[in-house]
Amino acid sequence: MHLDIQLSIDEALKHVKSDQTLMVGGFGLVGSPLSIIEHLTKHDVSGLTVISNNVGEAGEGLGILLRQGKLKKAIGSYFTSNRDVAKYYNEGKLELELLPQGTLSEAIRAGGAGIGGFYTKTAVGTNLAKGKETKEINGETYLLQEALKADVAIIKAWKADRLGNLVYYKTARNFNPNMATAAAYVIAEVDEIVDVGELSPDEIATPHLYVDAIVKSELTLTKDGVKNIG
Amino acid sequence: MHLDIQLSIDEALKHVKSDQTLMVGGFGLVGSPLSIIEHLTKHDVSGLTVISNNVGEAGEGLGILLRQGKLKKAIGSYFTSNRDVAKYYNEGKLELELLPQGTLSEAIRAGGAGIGGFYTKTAVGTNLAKGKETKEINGETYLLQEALKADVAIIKAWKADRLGNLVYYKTARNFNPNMATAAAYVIAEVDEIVDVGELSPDEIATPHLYVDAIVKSELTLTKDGVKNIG
Amino acid sequence: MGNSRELIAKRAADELEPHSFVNLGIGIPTLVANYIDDKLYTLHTENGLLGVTSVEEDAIDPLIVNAGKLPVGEALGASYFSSADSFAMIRGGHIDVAILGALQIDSKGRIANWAIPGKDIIGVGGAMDLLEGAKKIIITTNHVANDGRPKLVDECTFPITSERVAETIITDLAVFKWQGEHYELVELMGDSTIEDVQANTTAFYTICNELLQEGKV
Amino acid sequence: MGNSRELIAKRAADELEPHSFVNLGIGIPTLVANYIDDKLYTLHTENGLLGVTSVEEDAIDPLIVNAGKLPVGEALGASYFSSADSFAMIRGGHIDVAILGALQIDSKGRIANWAIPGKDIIGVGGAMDLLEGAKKIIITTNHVANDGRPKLVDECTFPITSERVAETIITDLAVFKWQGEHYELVELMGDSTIEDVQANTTAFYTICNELLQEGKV
Repeated sequence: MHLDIQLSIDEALKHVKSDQTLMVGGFGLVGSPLSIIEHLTKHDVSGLTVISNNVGEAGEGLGILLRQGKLKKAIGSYFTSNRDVAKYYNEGKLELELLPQGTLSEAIRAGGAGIGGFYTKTAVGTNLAKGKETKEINGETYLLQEALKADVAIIKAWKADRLGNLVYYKTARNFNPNMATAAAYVIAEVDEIVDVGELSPDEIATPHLYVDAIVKSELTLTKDGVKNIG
Repeated sequence: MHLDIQLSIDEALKHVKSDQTLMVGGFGLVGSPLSIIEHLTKHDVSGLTVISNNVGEAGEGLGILLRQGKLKKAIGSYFTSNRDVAKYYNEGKLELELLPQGTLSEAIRAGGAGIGGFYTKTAVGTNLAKGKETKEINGETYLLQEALKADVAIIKAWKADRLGNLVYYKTARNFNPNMATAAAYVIAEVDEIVDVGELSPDEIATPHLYVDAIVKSELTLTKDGVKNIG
Repeated sequence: MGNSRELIAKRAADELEPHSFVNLGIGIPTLVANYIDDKLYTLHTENGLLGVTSVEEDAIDPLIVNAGKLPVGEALGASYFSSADSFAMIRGGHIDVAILGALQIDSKGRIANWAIPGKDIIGVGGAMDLLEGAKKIIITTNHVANDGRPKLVDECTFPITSERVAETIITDLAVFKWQGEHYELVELMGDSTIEDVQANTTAFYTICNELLQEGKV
Repeated sequence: MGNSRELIAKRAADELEPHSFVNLGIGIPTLVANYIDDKLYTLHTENGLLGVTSVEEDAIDPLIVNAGKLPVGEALGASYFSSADSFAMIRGGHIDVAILGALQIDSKGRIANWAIPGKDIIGVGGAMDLLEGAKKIIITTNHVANDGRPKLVDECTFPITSERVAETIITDLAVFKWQGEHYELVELMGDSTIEDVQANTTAFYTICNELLQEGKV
């Protein structure tokens, strides 16, 4: 029989170890693996590098890991919404690598697709081009961006079948499908687990070869904030 | 009201002019825009460069355009199945650019995504690496592949809504969604045109901003070969 | 102030050609949505939705948001996609117009809208991608900063967002169009005068013949 | 001949670890599908399907084909995707095993399987991507070419497909495993002898202790 890859969140999180690089899906809290992050705050790991668009909010989501001193570095596009980030950065407690959002998402895709690096015009001539190689292609200047990869990706999807095929929900998709391809171990938090065959083969957004573990959501984002559904 | 972009095939083909570069979807005849190609054989154009995995079969699909002397150059990954290609190539009547299939599909995606070029390990150290730049990234050798773009793409999808949102059918998808992004004018041949709202927003594979014209299929691939359904 | 923001947004809406694909930035650009017929325009948001529309309070879905993380609705014919696919649209030149805010605009047509010197540079989002990739850029902004200093300056003192020129600038005082080498003042907003513009602009610009002939100087 | 092809395919199936993701090339590799339980393995075809299975004649859908353009079926849990996405899987190292044919294999572990000198080089398909990207390569081939010449040679005279080493070679005479610097003959197929292998191989290889002790020389 095919493997059933459903695990408890804590079992799946045994793959997260100190000093690793972690990709974390979500645009703000939308499409963020809230339950996995919540469990991760209780795990004894440190020195993590996180690749995520944001570092959660102050004291929320990844913001808790920051306050716990578990993060060494953050690679993302928009840290402004969590005021703690600037504070930790200025105190030398957090390294930052800021990338344009399109460059970030493309670098993650490249990591999953075996592309070593790519040339983009985004950020040419700006402060974010500093230290980066440029190249003329057909008379235009491009910037080299290397691929991003991770040891573990924690992502959020809507439904999974028991093999790990995934579909996403509306703008909760964002970085999740790309991160699913770019890490050695991929944990997908989902709202619903269905039988194999229930997801249409033409609709599956993340084929199961990318997914190592599926876990059930315990927290969900509502109009009134994050609610427990465990 | 939203634009209804359905056109007759001949109206849409007015955008194809001599000496242009044309992307043509399909893997062999599967997912190939058979009806548009059939109409194109009757258009007075020449000097075309085609970007397509194959050049149809001998005297079929793009193979007719080749015999008509309309093709100047073919960029693809597998021309072997059309014996005419070698003949025309040896007689100096057709230029060829051979790319590994993954490099071809990624170069098309790059063309649509504003990526100037990318680094791949595929073909490093082989005859297909000749004349291409290499670069060391993290201790490994990569080859630079520049993006591919076209003036017009002719592609095949399964269903379109009247705006031009597209979904594909099984392995008839292949190069079509990537080509839809990489040409200045995109003509999609489809089996069925549905009302706006009938395709689920999470399932649409090609959002309508990529598509300039939709045309109805007149030919279809069956178990017994190509049949007229016009 | 609220009124001038609405005025700017309304004027920006007039710039849009029917059936175009438009990305709206945060702030004044978001207000433009109130002045367009969503059957004639398709709005894109870079977090992964083509076909943004407004949403009534009681129909809010917390998982449908725009790039400003505000709740939005799903237009008929909308589609969702990943961040990488969304920025492929932007970078690949498939968005007709991006309407963005600015901290500064300079005589070279360059925009600064992502960082303030002396403050920590810790957020850029999609600003650089949009400025690079959209076919046309419309900047909507108040003519002067909150401290009264001109935003249209000779050379940006804030870090630029792109070397790419913004084609159209719409402020509460005036409309400027890029003329290949410099901006031209092409229209006065509300009851502002050329003197108002001159007093609040340090960037180089020319004044179009029509305004000169109307004797607005 | 038919029988030796089946024998090679069956032996290749034994190499596969349960629950692995496998891409099968054209020719003998395609036959491997007949010897595996498709509940235990997931087959990938580079034209855009994960979850390939066989199909009965009367259930053929002309729009579901494998990379050899032959009709195939859709396994439970299958998914379809674009060519770019499919090769992202391959290049990105997400395919556990690729089973491929070869024209030549040399002492350095390099494969030639896409072009013949003197003939026009007009087709490569996915061969280079698979050899570069799959985690493990199994080559299935007749031990000698149709003209009787060895396929395992000291150095490929045909253009190589990749600099990457193929870990396992399965022929109608023997099984070889790459040992870091060279191939080792680890198993004899059917009733072949070490002499048969030696007479038909010009590549350097060692012979594993077990075979030497069994006195098969």
